[in-house]
Amino acid sequence: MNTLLEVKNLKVRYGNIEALHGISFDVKEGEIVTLIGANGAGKSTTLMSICRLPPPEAPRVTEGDILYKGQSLLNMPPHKVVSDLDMALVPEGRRIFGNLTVEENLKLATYARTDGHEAIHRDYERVYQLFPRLAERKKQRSESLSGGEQQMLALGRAIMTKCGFLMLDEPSMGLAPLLMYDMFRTLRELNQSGLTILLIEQNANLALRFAHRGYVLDTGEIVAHGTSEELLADPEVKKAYLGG
Amino acid sequence: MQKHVATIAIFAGIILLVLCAQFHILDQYYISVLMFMGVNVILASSLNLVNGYMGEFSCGHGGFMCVGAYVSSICTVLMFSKNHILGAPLLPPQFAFIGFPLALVAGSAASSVAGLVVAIPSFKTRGDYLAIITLAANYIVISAINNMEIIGGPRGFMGMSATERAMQSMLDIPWVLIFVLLGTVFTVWLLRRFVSSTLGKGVPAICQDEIAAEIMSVDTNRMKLIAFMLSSGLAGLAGGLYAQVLGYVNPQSFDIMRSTEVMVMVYLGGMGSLSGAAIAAILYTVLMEALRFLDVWKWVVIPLLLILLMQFRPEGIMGNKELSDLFPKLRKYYSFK
Amino acid sequence: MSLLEIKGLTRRFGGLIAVNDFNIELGERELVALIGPNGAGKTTVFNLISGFYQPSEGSIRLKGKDTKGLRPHQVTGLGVARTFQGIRLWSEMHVLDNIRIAQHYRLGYSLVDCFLRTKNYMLREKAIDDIAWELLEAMGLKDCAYELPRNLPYGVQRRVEIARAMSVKPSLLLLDEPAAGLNSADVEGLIKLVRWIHDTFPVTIWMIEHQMKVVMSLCSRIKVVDFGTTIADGNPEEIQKNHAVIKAYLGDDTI
Amino acid sequence: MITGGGPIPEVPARFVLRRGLARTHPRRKAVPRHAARKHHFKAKVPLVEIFQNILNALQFGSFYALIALGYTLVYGVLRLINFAHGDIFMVGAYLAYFVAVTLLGIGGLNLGLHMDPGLALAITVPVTMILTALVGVTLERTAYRPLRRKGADRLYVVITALMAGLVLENGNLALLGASRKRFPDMIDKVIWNLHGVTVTNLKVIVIVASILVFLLLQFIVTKTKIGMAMRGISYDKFAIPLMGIPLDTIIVVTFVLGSAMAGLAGILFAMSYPILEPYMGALIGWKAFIAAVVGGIGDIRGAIVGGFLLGFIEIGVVAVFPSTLRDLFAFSVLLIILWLRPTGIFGVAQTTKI
Amino acid sequence: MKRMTVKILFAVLALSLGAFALIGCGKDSDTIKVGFNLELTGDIPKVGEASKFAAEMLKEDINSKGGLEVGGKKYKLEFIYQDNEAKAESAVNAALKLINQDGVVAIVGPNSSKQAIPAGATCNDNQVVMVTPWSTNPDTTKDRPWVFRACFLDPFQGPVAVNFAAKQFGAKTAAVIFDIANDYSKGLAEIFKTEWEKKSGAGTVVGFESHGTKDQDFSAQLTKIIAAKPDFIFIPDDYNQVALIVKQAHDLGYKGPFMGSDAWGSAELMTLCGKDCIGQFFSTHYAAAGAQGATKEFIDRFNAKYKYVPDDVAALTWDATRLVLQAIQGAGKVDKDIKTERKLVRDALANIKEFAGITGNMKFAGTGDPQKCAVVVQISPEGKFEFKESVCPE
Repeated sequence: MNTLLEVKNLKVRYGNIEALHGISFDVKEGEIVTLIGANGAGKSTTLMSICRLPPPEAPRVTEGDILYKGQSLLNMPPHKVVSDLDMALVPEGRRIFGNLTVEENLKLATYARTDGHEAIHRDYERVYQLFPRLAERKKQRSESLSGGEQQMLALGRAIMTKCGFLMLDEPSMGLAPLLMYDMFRTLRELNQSGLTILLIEQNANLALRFAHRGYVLDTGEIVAHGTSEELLADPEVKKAYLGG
Repeated sequence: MQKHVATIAIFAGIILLVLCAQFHILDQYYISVLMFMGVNVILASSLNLVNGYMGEFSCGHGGFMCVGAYVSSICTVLMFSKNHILGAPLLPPQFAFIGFPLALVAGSAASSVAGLVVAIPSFKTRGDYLAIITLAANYIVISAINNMEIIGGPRGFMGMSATERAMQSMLDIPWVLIFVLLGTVFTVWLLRRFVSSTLGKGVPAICQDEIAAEIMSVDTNRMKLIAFMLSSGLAGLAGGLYAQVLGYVNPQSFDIMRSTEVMVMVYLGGMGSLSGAAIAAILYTVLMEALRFLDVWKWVVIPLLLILLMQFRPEGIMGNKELSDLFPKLRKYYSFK
Repeated sequence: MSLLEIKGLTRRFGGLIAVNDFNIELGERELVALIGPNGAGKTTVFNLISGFYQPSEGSIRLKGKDTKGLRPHQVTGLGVARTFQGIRLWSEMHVLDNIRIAQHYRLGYSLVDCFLRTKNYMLREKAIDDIAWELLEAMGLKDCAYELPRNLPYGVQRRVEIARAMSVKPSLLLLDEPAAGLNSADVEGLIKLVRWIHDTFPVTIWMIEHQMKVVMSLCSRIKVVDFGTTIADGNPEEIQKNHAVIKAYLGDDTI
Repeated sequence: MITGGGPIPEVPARFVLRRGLARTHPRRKAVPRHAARKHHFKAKVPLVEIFQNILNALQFGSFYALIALGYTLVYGVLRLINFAHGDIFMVGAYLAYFVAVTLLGIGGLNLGLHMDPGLALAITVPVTMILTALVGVTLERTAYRPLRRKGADRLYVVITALMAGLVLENGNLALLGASRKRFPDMIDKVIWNLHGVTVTNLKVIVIVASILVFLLLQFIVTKTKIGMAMRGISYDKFAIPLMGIPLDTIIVVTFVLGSAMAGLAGILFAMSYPILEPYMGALIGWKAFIAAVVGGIGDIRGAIVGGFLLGFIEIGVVAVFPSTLRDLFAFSVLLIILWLRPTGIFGVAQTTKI
Repeated sequence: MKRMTVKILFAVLALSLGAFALIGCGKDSDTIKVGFNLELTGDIPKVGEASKFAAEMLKEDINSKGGLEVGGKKYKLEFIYQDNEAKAESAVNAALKLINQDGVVAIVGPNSSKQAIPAGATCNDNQVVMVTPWSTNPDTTKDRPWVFRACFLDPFQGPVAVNFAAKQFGAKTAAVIFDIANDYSKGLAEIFKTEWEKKSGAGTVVGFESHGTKDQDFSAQLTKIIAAKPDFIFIPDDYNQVALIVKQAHDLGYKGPFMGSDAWGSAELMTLCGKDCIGQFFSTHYAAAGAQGATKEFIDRFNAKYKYVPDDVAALTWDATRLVLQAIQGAGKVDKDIKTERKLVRDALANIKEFAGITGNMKFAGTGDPQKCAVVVQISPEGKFEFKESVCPE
């Protein structure tokens, strides 16, 4: 398996505060990897650093490197990360464009795609097939969708950017159990058809059940890593992150 | 005792300035700049309540100042001056000491009421839409005064200097300066007391999260009413003092340009910082005078300076901090409770 | 007399029916959960109770008093406090101020008192302060009294929000997804906190929550809604077995 | 029916006769002043006057609309009230002036070009639009973008915009002196007289241009991907790069569009009101901003409707009431509109989920 | 880091305050300082600019001849210009700065009444002579022994226009369009209306419409006026607005004559207005075309130097400054003490009973207001302002 993403000794600052103190991890092609940890441990920061989001939201990388397929991302503007590489991020809180319709949201995601009408059309089909609810609500302002539908849209949007590597930031937040399980099943399906996934999740139990491998982040440092089974069995991890 | 150091220092400062003016240690020009500085401090700190603490974008402060200026001018002229329309003075000059502050109060009260024009729509209308309402209010006030022949319309209104003469006929000291300084201290004192109370903290609560404020028991409508009326009332006080300093008012002095100036002072000082607003008002007035020699270029240089300042300190001079936050030692010397 | 009595509550937004004929009766010191799929109208019910929306039909009675037409701060005055789905603290003011401001409805002094710092003002402010400190102490937040909420960890922010709601001294506390965004360890703490509140204060707690662990371990009664209407109402065991609930809400947990 | 140029147009007699309608106007009678004014309120305004005023309102409303479009475009994307926009409009008018004078071979910069006015106009329009767009983009790059990057409060950007406007105004004054400029006549004025209602060809051009610009922008914003990206930014700037969209490029495009429209408005304005002065953009800028907000800021339809509405209100107030009360009444009407519709005519209240 | 910035800012603030306090000039006994309080920026920059140009020209004139001779000794002139931004409070500050910081003997300006009234009060209180070239509002000089002016007043100009129009156009009805926010324009419009109705009967002013200062569109007002069919339209407005108003009236099909006031009298009028203004009349202080003697010389030199024909503000500033200089000479000596000197200048100025200005002869009757003739000019096809009639006060 090829290494897709490699984060090397990444140090990141927000203003005067160092948020990550040199973390290293990697994601291999076809894997599902999860980062778990307490709030403020630096999980979202890691994702934002990888996506090179512009100021003021973005953290500043002071040391280390992020490699994607062997290519460093540090000097890439954020939109290039998405348009030139096949990465996508489903941000925390979904961040869909509420003033656009469902269809427009999806269309917007194809902004930078150059691989032809045909391929784009196929992806539309795929999204609507994965989420029939979105097809029903094509013309609706996406603001009026329920939380679950919005999450579907956010995921659909990521698919529309033509991604092979998907990062998800707390996808289960605020979702009813039924929808949450549905979504994870869909993600699993996508993974089986070749999508690599990096998942951040508060619900560590769930995340480890879903992922192949996991890293545990604590106040900006990786304190444990291993396969999901290993982590689930680790008494320390169990105590600190999985609850009694 | 230590707690009162600041208070004593302030009043000592006032007395010192008055003495300087009295014995011509500072010439008229500096005194005049000082008085406009005071007026600007009142304006900036009162607008800061709405634009800074409440986070609304009121750009019609000049209108409220105008109402205060006219109403208090009319009162003083009625009382102490001979005017071809309003007739002979109603009161003998001895009453000027009481009459003048009362006229200022009347002006403030009137502009407070004018503040309702903005305060009531603010219950429903917010943000940039409210900004337009304030702007419209400013235009309406000026247009109304332009149409009021009895107070001079666009010609302006004068005769206020009689009040000063009346006061000086009793005791020859720079009365207007004293009133301006007292007015400035009063404004800062009043606002300071308001924003440091739990009641007053409802205002920034509305700014930071109106829905949370509403649901967590803050009567938002009442707070908006208080904030707008207090702010416009103090603007009226500034207007009354301004009219007295100048001895002449003209509706064009209170147009959008004036409102813009006050806004610049507020944002220059930092939103939600009382000391920031005061410092910015002082700095701005000084800049205005100090750069006079640039003639036409002055108005290119000043905005450029401000743009540059914004680039380096995008939150204004003080951000939302007070002087006492930056120099905690100061806290020893005064108390708010 | 029951604490809260909702009858035939309906709320429409344009053509959309968000809440349809919702009924519930809550007694003193109950601990109830409201669950249901996303978009089922749960938060809307809370918004209707707290006076943020006015009902299209039906009535809400608090301690026998109809809340129709009351503005949110007046409803709070009747003893209803709540938290929000996303944390809505006043982020630029420190924790202590956050808790002080929530006591606005019982300030008991006027603007003039405030300017003149009268005796009344001093007494009232002191009372507000005392309550705030008491709560902070009791909820273990004393050390962060002068911190800005945004500098606090998420879990602590939740606590502060609950503390703020408790400073209202409510008889009905509405918690809107209190466990959302908390990690497993924080969730444990939350469960303990809610239980402590319920044991210590004479308050009825009503929560919306998706994490079954929280709901099942805390609540004695669970009401399930979908598309604005109630599909089940009962104790945790009953709900977990209810087919309609499984079908519409709980789902199949294989992933 | 069509009569050619000349400063004082000849009007065919048969049409002049129709204007005799007004001769029965009560104000002509020798009645005491106050009575006359009273009468004036009740007087039925003749039809000719009404149509004439509708045209007047359409013309001036067009300018409000054109400038309001620029405001709303930038606002719609960045939530930034670009207070410098009125002054960009002024700069547009001046640029048009310099381009036009150079092409026509009159005035200071004489390159020996003596173009035909029609050709000159055809060149002036695009050149001015491009140059004005450059001014707008420069402003964005130097003043707004650094602030945006620093995450400054929105209102600081607004104040920066105000200051930038002042720099443009006074920089112009300092550089070019206080003399006003007269914009050269670029097209032969034609005055049509229809039953006493006069229309110049310029008026028609202005009205048509503003509607075309509106349709063009409406198309761009609603139908194209760039337009969608613009609307997307206004809702959530953060997520835009995640779609592979270059945020800064879209913002620049917005400024290009908005400023180019201001440039176009500048040309048309300079042709209709051929006197240029440094402060010409200030008042019309403020009013166009008001128009944009009343229409519902951020919405293209709002800008055009707001612009025309303001035109109609202003002209209507003057037509019906004594003109001294114009500002008083016009702004009261606007205030009431905003009170009743707190988000303007087309504006949608930002729904806050709680 | 942030703290540092704040401290630096404070340092800058303190420094600028200090620097501000230190601004001030050394005094040189061989020069005489005259202050100018002008509208160099703000609403009417052209007015301030014209004043400044005229003053500069006069200064060079005198200084090139070695200076102003007072009591047998030649003194160099120093003119100090302060911008009042066309704002009232700035005008007061400018006046105070001139008086206290620059130590001027007398002040010329401000031009516009909005600034001249408060600045006049300031000068009067501080006992410094102020001569306003252009402020026609009666309040400027009223009860102010230290304030003078070089122009006639509105109540005089109004009837001039009325009588001339009635005679020239044979008009029975008139319409007025004016600037409501401009006290000059509004005042004159009202005086005109009263006078016209006194002459032709009530209700003969068939249109009385206003606009705002920076308005550019007057179509609604003009539509209303044209519908009322007046015999002529009186426009007491600034020349830049005149250009637009006349043009728009023509666009709306108006073919009758216009009558204007002294504010038309700018060289720029014809550049701005072009063909539309040809043949129109206005009352003013002087007629540039066909001027004789000193007036012509002034016009030609000004034109050569600044590339445009001076307008009335320039001419009036010239006269106002010369009035001041004559008074300085009339004082007979330059006193070391600035206060005494100012008093001497005032007394000398008050003693001037007659003054031959380039804008006509002025007679002062002790009020500070001159009695002088107005002229009515017609705009010739070449765009020159040709003398038509002179009207003098009885």
